[in-house]
Amino acid sequence: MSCLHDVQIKKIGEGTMNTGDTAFILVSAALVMLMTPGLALFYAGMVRSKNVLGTIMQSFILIGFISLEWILWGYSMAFGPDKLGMIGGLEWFGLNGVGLEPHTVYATTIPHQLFMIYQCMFAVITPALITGAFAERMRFGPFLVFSLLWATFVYNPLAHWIWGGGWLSSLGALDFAGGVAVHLSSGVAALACALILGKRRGYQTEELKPHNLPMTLLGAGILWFGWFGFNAGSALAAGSLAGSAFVATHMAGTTGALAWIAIEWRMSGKATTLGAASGAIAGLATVTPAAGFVGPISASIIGLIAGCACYLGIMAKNKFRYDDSLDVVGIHGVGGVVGLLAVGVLASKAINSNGANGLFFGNPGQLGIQCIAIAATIVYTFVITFVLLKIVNKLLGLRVPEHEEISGLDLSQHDETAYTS
Amino acid sequence: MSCLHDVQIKKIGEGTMNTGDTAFILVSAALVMLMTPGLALFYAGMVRSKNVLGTIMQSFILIGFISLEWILWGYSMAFGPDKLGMIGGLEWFGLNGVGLEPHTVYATTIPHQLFMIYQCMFAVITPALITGAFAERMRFGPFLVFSLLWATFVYNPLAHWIWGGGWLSSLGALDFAGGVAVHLSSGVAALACALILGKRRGYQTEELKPHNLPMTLLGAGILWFGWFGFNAGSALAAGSLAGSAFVATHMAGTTGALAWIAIEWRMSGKATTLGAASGAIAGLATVTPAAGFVGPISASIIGLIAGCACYLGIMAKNKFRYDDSLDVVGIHGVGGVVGLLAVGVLASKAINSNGANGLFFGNPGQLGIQCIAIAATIVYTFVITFVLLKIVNKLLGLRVPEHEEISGLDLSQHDETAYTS
Amino acid sequence: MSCLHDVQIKKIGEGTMNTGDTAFILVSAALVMLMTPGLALFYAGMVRSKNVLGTIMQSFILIGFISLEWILWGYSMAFGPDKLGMIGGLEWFGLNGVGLEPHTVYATTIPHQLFMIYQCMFAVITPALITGAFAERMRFGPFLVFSLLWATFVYNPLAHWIWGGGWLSSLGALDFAGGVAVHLSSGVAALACALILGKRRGYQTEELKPHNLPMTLLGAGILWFGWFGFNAGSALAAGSLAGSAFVATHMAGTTGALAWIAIEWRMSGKATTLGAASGAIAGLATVTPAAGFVGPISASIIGLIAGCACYLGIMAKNKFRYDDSLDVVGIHGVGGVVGLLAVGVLASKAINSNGANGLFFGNPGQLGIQCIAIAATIVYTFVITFVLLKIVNKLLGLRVPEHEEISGLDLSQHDETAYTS
Amino acid sequence: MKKIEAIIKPFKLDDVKEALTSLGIKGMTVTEVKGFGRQRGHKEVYRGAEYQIDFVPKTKIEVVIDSESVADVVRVISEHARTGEIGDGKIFVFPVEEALRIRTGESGKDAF
Amino acid sequence: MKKIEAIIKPFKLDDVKEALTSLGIKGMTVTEVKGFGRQRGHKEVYRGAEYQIDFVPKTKIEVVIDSESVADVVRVISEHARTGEIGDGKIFVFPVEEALRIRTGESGKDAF
Amino acid sequence: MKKIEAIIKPFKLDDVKEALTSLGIKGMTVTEVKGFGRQRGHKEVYRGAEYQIDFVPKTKIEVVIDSESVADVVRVISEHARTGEIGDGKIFVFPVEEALRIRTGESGKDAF
Ligand SMILES: Nc1ncnc2c1ncn2[C@@H]1O[C@H](COP(=O)(O)OP(=O)(O)O)[C@@H](O)[C@H]1O
Ligand SMILES: Nc1ncnc2c1ncn2[C@@H]1O[C@H](COP(=O)(O)OP(=O)(O)O)[C@@H](O)[C@H]1O
Ligand SMILES: Nc1ncnc2c1ncn2[C@@H]1O[C@H](COP(=O)(O)OP(=O)(O)O)[C@@H](O)[C@H]1O
Repeated sequence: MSCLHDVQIKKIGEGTMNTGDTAFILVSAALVMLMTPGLALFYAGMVRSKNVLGTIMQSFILIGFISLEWILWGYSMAFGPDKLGMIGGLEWFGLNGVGLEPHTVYATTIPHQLFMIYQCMFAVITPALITGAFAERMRFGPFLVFSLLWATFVYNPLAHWIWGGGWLSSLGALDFAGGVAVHLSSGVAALACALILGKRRGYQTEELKPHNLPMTLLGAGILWFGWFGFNAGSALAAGSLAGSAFVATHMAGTTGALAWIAIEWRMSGKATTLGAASGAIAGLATVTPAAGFVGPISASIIGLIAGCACYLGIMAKNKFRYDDSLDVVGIHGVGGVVGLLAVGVLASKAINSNGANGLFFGNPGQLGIQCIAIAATIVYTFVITFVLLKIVNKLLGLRVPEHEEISGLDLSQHDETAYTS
Repeated sequence: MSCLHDVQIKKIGEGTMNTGDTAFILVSAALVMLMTPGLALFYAGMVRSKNVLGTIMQSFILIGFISLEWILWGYSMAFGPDKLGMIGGLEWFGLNGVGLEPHTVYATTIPHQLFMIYQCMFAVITPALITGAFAERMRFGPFLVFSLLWATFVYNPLAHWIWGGGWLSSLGALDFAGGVAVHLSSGVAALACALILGKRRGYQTEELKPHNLPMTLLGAGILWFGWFGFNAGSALAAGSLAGSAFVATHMAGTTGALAWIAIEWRMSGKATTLGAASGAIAGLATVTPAAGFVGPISASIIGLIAGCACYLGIMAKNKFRYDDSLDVVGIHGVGGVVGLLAVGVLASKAINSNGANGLFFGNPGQLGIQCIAIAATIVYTFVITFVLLKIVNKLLGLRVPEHEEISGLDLSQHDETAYTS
Repeated sequence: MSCLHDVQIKKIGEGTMNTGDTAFILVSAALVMLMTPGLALFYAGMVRSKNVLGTIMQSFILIGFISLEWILWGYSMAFGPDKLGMIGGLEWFGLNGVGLEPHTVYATTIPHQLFMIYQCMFAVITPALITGAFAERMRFGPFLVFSLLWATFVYNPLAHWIWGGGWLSSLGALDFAGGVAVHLSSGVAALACALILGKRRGYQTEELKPHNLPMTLLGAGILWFGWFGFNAGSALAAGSLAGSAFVATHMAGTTGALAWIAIEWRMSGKATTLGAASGAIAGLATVTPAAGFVGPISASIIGLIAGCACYLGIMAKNKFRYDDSLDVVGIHGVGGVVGLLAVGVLASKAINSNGANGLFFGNPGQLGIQCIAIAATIVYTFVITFVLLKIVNKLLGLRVPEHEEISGLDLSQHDETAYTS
Repeated sequence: MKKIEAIIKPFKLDDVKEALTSLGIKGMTVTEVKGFGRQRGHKEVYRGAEYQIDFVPKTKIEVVIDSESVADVVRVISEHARTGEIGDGKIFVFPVEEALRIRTGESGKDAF
Repeated sequence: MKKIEAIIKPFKLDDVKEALTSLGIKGMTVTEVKGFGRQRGHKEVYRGAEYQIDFVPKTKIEVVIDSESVADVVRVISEHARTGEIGDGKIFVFPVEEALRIRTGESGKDAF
Repeated sequence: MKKIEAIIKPFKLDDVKEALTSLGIKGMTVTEVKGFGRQRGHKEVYRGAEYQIDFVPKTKIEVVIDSESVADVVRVISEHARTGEIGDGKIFVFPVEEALRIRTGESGKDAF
């Protein structure tokens, strides 16, 4: 999805379908869809058993909820006709005019609707990522309202800025598959959520431990698998750029996991399996904006840095004592920043001629542009998220009452029990 | 797979392989294969822990059992040379003549064997769907015998009627990816099974609750993922029809889940996670016959109706008091009917020129044809299934004795325990 | 990946990218990656609950660890410029010269780096397979060291011999997707491990039973799914060979499962779900070297033989009383031998013109060549594995002390507990 | 006061609970246990090897009552837990010296 | 010697354990149980059907102590397990005839 | 009649069960419990934070026997459960007033 304006110049008017590209994006869309159930498991394994269904549900239902929002107004706001670089118009409301012919700018060799649904999966998983911040304590109804508002007023504009022909892309900011709109935005939103919702009962006094780590590891495996659709698929064609992004993605996941357990081993004497999973996700998240602009060695370095930086990000939480329950800030927020910076440093036109060179390849300006993208994303996301949360809290109340927190989300929000015999 | 006769006229003689199409169907076949293990988990999470392995096994072993049937005689009966519109001949027994060149009618741009194995996955999952009806009480050996007979005498003819050049397709009945042969047939067969096998011990007196809902949610996620191969793959080419079917599939799953939890919320005050999963499956099942004939908004409406209709379908069970244990009738039976009707109403040649228009697009006759297809499928399936069950019951005995039902299928049928420490 | 030398002659100089082929190998690489988490679950379900994380970790971390080895020196050793038929040179260290253009010999229609990363996934899963042999008793650090050495000194040379232009391929040995380097090598290495590490505490006196068979079945389902990428993907193009390999793979999994439960049924009166899963894996492993050389009926026969042979392989363990904990020898060792022999008997040029005919198709010599490949693999793997284990044991100590074995790997190696409430 | 401890078949729990409630019993505590006794366990097969599992899942019910009710409670439990087949379980009666309701501090008979 | 058996709310376990430790108690045994009592259970919904679950998760603590400590232990448990809401649980006191530490063979008060 | 309650290390259960069977004991009831005692628990790490887990998995065996057998049973359990290391567990003896076999209604010694 990178550099649509360069692409624009070259490809306008082409628009011939390619079966290989179409096959690849069909499958990639399915892969990215699967990431949300994967994330549900990744998160659900880390909560206590009384909250497992509530946690799964917060991801699962967004597949439905945000997809509907997306075909109604989301896609139009993000990718529809640009208005002043800030937002897409509502001309494409209800997919009006979004047909089966390739679009002339976005993904010119696959059906336009396929590009739309592929993007839909990104819109779905982003608010799902945030749910890790308020795990185990948010009311279900208000959660839905907040997610809808957030998707509309945070995700859609950010996606437009960077991928829909908005001002960040005009500026030349590079984000291959979701540093701005997906990872950094969800990480920053997570911080706002953690601050406004407050700590879980028992935070730092009781043992709030994962109830089922194999479930988390399964989720991590599914996420890794789906990430190939996320990053390689963002090449939007089955060619060498996809291959390159695939390799970069895999290597960063790899070195992220290794870096994380290496630090752990030094710090506490043991490597944990949750550390390996967390490091892999950190590497994968961090390389996301860079995947199509860097080679395998650069990607490996990005993963290494990601593993270290996100580990420190998580330690920060223990220090500042906000309860970002499942570490969205530490992983996606820190990862988003590091990844967007890494593009500014390590991007190379030798890998992607539609991209740009970074600092190490003689173009320090790119790093400046990336910093602007980071700053804009942080400020915009934090402010809007904060306001939305305050409003929803005022009107509906975000947090479950204490006795419901004690009995758990599964019973209190859904009248269900996860495990019986 | 729709409308093979139209396609026939156009494509005979073409038969040039396309790597994109082949790539897509290779992956789609793998995706549909994965649905059966997904279904195994979806079902197994809903039974008590003493029956989890027995339930998984009833799906898992059919991958083996029905695949063998399929290459020996099933594919030939379903897709082999037509005999009077009723059945395929046995000329292709043991895949005799089913080679690596594309077939001239079915899927003309991919290897014929690939089309065959893709269809195999449909033949596998259909009897696996039925197992939900007799969960927790059927003997393993007789189950195998019944499934083999059912695949042979119900699935193969139905698949021939609608996809193999049989009378339903000649009549113009439309079924994109499995309303007739997969969902309606399994739903109707499920009713026969529930009636003949009788209720589980403790039905409506004890709590026969799901032992592991996260397992069911994981299964639902895998099913949703695989459904893209099921429905989009049924375009048999990586082009705009596949894109359109993909979008329709996703949207119906989406609105199915939302409709279901909305009703629940009104009726019992809470949205359940099982409701979200059930609604998604209801939407996906219902849109299956329609996926390649309708646009995204129509598909969203189909999902909404599906969520409501299938919810009511399940309530019906509680009223009529048959023990369709995991709600195959309510979801796949009701969904099959609704989906086939929806094609008659919402199909549009603008989406698929090889299809037809439905009622809303000026062609009321299509609805009549769809009704014939529904009626024929219900009557044929119910009668044959009933007879097969009676025979197997007479010869072998379908139901486990009471003490084996109490100790559970895992121990009594397989000498195994699912969980130990 | 078969017969690269034949291919070489035909394809040198071509090197035009094909989007369909690229799409297929991108997805196949993702599928094979997923097999390692699948294997982690398959194995972890079979251990006691105190070892589940340790077992998952032994697979999961190899995704990271071996991938890094692979891009640094592994790929170069296996596929780099041939040195005397024995090993690839280090010219491609750090992917030096491994670019985005297709290679002129390997996979000439996809990016070279994509071929490299696809192969990476094979290099990852092979040492992960071995971990089943020393489950529940190996120290984590020494395990990492051993795996790295094994990948370097056993996997890389073997992969070179058979796929990288080494002496086995020059000799004409056929191995479509991993009989030599993956299954037989891991099976033989497993035997060495079982012998050197010794039995688990309580072996054959206590009940060392699977703690979570549904987890194992889920793992088996994921493995089966991924295997389509493993075997069909090894055609390296989305054409009829991939279709044929797909069908062969599926049928062997199928008949493997059926054969295994049939024997069980006769021997102990019941068919087990673990038996169905084990038989499927046996069939899939066994058909791996043959998948692209045999037709569907031959593949079905291979699966049948595999189910029987591997069942006996496992019985052998009970007799000879070595503790190959999760039956790597019985399944992958026996399966590897049977599969490589099967190629010598059942291979047919009618299926793959770049292959050869086997005994049944008039070419008894092929069987002799296959025997040489088997013998060489067994001897080389056993000797080197034995030596590596001895060295690592001497320097670091392979086995956990008794009290750590009692408390379990999760606590003793990783300071974690898999399940809490 | 006495404590009645009954080891019963798990699927009889609901019956017994209902019966005790009808008798006016207000509370009880239930534990999942494994029993070893005349009722043999079962065979399991793992990769071709057979295991004899000696333990059978059972449910333990504990009720503390005043001494006069012992005979009634024992009778009611044994009637409702009985299937007549081996493994129906046991009832044991223990002396209790003191009982206290945590919430209110009430003790003796008033505690339950 | 006496055995104190307390049925408490699970999330109070840590508090009670700390308090007992402060009192000098060196050991205890804890079991997850299901309680039935005045505190009602909860509703669950499964595919549109509602179920009333009567049992509530509780934690049982068992401590064997010498007879003099009974009053202290009972008091400490009841103070630290109390929330004042229904379902706080019960404390029962039982006579113990003998106690033995397996490792050393010590018996009586020396055993714990 | 007496009830012997033994808290032992889980992996000793099979040994103890065999030994008791040899002694002629026909039945027993087993519960998985968590023990707190001199044997310290273990450290766990979760996302960089360390937790001290105080409870150790233990197995509780309950056997009701006639009063004469007490010494034998206690001796056999303590012999077979002993590893000599800390955490081997305890044996407690309680008075039992009545015992009943549900299936037959037999009571006293005949019940077990
Ligand atoms: N002496 C005993 N002490 C404690 N529990 C016992 C004793 N004997 C039997 N039990 C418990 O009672 C259950 C039923 O006993 P069993 O001998 O199988 O059948 P029955 O009570 O019908 O003779 C056992 O599973 C065990 O839990
Ligand atoms: N008679 C009894 N015998 C044994 N356990 C009891 C008895 N009555 C109550 N309990 C236990 O005490 C718990 C709390 O009792 P409950 O009546 O709910 O509240 P409260 O103690 O506040 O009156 C119950 O869940 C049950 O486990
Ligand atoms: N006073 C007690 N009351 C009840 N159970 C106890 C008591 N003291 C110890 N236990 C149980 O005995 C187990 C072993 O005790 P511990 O002090 O660790 O070792 P040891 O028995 O070798 O001194 C504990 O884990 C606990 O379950």
